[in-house]
Amino acid sequence: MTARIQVPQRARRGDAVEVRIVIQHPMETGFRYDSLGRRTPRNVIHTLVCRYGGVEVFRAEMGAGIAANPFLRFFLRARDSGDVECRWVDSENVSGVASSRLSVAA
Amino acid sequence: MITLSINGKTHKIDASPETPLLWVLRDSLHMTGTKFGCGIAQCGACTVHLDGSPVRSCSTPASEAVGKKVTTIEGVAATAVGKAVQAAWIQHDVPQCGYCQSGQIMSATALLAKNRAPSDSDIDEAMSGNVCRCGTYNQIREAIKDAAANVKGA
Amino acid sequence: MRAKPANTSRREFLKTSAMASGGLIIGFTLPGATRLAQAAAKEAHINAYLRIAPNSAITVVCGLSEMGQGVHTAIPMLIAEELDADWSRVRVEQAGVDKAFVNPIFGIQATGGSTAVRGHWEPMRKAGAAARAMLIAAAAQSWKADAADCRTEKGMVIHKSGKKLSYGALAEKAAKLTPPKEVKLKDPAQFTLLGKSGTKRLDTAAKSTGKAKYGLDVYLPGMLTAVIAHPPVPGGKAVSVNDAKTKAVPGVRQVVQIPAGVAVLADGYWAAKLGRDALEIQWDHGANATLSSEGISKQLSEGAAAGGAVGRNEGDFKAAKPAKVIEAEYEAPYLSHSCMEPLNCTAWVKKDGVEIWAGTQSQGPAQGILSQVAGVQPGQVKINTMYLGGGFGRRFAPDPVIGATVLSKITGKPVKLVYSREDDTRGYFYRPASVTRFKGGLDANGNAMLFTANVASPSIMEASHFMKLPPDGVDEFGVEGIRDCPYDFPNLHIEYSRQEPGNLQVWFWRSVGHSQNSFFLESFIDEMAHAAGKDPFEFRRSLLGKQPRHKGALELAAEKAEWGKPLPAGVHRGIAVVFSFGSWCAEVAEVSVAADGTPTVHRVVAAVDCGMTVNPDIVKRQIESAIVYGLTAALYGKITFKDGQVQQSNFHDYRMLRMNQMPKVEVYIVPSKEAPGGIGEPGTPAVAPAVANAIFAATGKRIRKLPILA
Amino acid sequence: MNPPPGVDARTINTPEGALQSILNGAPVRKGRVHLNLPQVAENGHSVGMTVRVDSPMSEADHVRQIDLIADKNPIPRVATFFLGPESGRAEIESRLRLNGSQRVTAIARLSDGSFWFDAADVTVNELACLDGG
Repeated sequence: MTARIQVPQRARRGDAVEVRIVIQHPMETGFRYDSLGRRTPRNVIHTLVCRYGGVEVFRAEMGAGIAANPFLRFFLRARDSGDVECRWVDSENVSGVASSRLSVAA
Repeated sequence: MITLSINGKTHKIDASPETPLLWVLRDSLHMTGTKFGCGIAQCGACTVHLDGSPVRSCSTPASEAVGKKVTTIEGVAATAVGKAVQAAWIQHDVPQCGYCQSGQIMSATALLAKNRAPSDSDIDEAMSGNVCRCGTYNQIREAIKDAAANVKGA
Repeated sequence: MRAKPANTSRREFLKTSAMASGGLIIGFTLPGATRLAQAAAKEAHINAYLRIAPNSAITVVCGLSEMGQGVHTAIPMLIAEELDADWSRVRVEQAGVDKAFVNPIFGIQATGGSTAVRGHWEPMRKAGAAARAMLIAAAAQSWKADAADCRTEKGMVIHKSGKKLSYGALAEKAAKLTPPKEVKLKDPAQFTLLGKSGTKRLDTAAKSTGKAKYGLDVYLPGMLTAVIAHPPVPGGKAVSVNDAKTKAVPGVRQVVQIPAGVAVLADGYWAAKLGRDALEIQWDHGANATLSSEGISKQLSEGAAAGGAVGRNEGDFKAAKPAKVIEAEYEAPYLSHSCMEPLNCTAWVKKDGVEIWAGTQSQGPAQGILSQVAGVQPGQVKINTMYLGGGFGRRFAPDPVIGATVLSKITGKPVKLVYSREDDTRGYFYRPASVTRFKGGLDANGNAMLFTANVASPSIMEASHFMKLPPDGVDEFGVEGIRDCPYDFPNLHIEYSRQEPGNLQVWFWRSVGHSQNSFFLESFIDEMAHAAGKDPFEFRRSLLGKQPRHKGALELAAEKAEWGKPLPAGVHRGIAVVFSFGSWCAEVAEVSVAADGTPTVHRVVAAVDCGMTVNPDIVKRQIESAIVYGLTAALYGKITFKDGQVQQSNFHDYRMLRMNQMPKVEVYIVPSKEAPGGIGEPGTPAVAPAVANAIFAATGKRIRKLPILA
Repeated sequence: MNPPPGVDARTINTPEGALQSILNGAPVRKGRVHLNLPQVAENGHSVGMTVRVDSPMSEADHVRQIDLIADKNPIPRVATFFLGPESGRAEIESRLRLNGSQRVTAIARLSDGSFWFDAADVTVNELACLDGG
């Protein structure tokens, strides 16, 4: 799964830092049928967890009500320099990861 | 080609003689009042009369009806008994989904034609071949008794 | 497709949401305009639900499916009451699929879950009241009088001077008026139709004369009839097909392989069936080739032993130290719905759209699915809802509708897909099998102090494809009837273990999870009562202190059945009470057991609290119907597997209750001013435990596995 | 979740069921939450959504959870976001799939256990094909 994560490279301690992530994924609803009447099984990224310096700072539980190629923008508070890492998993247990380094100045 | 007399009318039908009477009525003549339920004479939804006797048309070859009078739900009201049974069904609001009721009415009419004062066990015997998934059996029983009283009174 | 925004205010959404038990009414818009333009031009469209002809005949357009539950009578009654219509002039017409007919509880046009009256109680009355206000306004205009001086009665607007105009005479003028924004509904004390008995069903005459048209009764020019050879083992596939003999059958036109199986298309059903019988197919049975009922039972039992996600926890079940412990494991099998009318659908895929004719409970979802299958816009899917020869949840499933559409698309002709009775019985979408392990605890004085239940069953939510397991991992349908256990236990703990033997397609079956769970719970409560040395009725009563409506229904049933009074020799009573679909239903069964163990159910006395009633006659018939449905399953119902194949096929081995086994049924309605509850399903769950408890009273033998006549 | 006796458990897939499973009987007040959605969306496949909660996001006072409910979607509970003081700011943007014109409600659960909500009505001109179930 291709994904793009955007985090500022630098921040000052205490700043609220914006994280943007887009993941290529159909977020298949499970409500679609093909021309032979076969249902396309539901396959959605149901969980995305963001860790910063190894500590969970944000979690999203999602379903088919989130549009295909899910996009999320959220914040985290800068503490120390470290990796901002998003991991996600879909209904077929396929997981993905995207991360970006954040350097924090005092 | 077979020739059948149905509800007093003669029909020439292009069907093989072994085709069940049910499918001749439905698919060839589009007389849809007679219903398909099981195909093996277990539910009674397809009941029609051959010379006044109830038969399961799903398991009766069309050839067996040749030379006999076929009566279906569409023609059952031609007799006083059939009319009384139908009227009682309406009076008692018997049907729910209604799918089995053509067959129920045909079995009930055949019963009352022979027996104007059926006992509960007569009714059980005549009607236990007709399945109703909505469970209208008690209303059917009441309607039969009512129809019996009305036919006698007439 | 354009849709109007919901007009419910924020406050209303949260307010209605808070009163969860009554059912939600969200986003109801009373459409002023209507799209039912194809209807008779002379008739005035008052709103989407109502037309009035110049001769005052009133046609109510109903978007809900009539499957015997009486909705084509109840919905018109709701409108007629507020309209002050002359009931003898009211007719009903089935609507197509349209936004105006979205089920307020489901948010989509569909019939099921005993939602019809619960969801439409207010919207339909408002539609009737709005129409009445418009007719009064039209009369006032004609007379140049004050609307406040006009009243209505039996299809007439009457001025205080005595002048009268019939609704028919006013309809055209009224239809041009703007519908009122606010309407005042009648106080229930003023009702003349609702809650009163004697209003006849509108579909009786058609159904007593063979004129009612069901899905199977559709015949189109050039139509082919299709019968499908389904894989004998679920998940199996045809690896080779020899159709030489099939094609030699006179009347057979085409043999087509589709995902559902191998379809034979012919001029009529009989040729199609003979053609299918002549197919030589080699099947790859796939992963389920060894599936057996023994294995399924084992898997479920182990699941129940292991436990799973916590569904409810009160007090401390681990710390509780009862003086006496009762443990039991209960089991229920898969069940087929077995509607009287075998499943079917007629479809015609044309260049510019799809038209289908079917007895379906789910027009809305079907429209969505078929638009995808046929590659057209949802608005190009026309659904003609026929009478349903039984529904019971089965006609909520899309399989016949999809099959017919795919076959019409392939052949380019109208196709009627027909399931034989055997196909119908073996067509899956079963009520899931289920095992529950109970533990009950009594203190030294025989007071109930502990109750735990571990439920193991497949998930209907996941199988439905339009729901999913909630985050807590507990399937709502898997545990309903047990998780909402009404009895006052200081320590209570309920777990759910999802088990999917064979990944079989399971589905909603009349009363859904209650159909087995209420049997389990209400039988086990009886076991606890017995262990406590208490009367089963009194034991329940003592634990229902916080549940007045359970208690009310229970007490009424006991009173009417003369609980405690002696019965003829050999006849014994059993009792059960269940809340489901917004209604409370208690039943007392009187049963005798022959020397060979065969039970005879002589009488069932039911008491139902379904809030305010629309048509009490239909309520009573529905409860009786539900009792027969539940009793049939309790006595005989089971779908079993051997070598992956369903062993039952038709009514000789999937047995039905018949006239000679029909008990007397008495139904009593608890008088109520509360909001209406459901009525199609709530009578089903209590009968199995009431009968099983009576068998225990008669024989001392506890029935822990259904069916009773295994 | 403990549905009290007398409550029809099947409501979980309805907006009220979703709401109940979030609130579990607790009161909810309008305010503090700001939900932004377009009033009109050309289609329901991808509708931009921003939710923001007035909160210092401190250890003592922060947002723990934000739930989104779309009352006409087949599964109304669209998403649940978990956050905390380490989030710095209680603001989330995403894109929703909406099955027709409807109300979307955002409910925030704060660290003091209180619930706050905002709601927005969206007119969707073309449905996302969700209603196949």
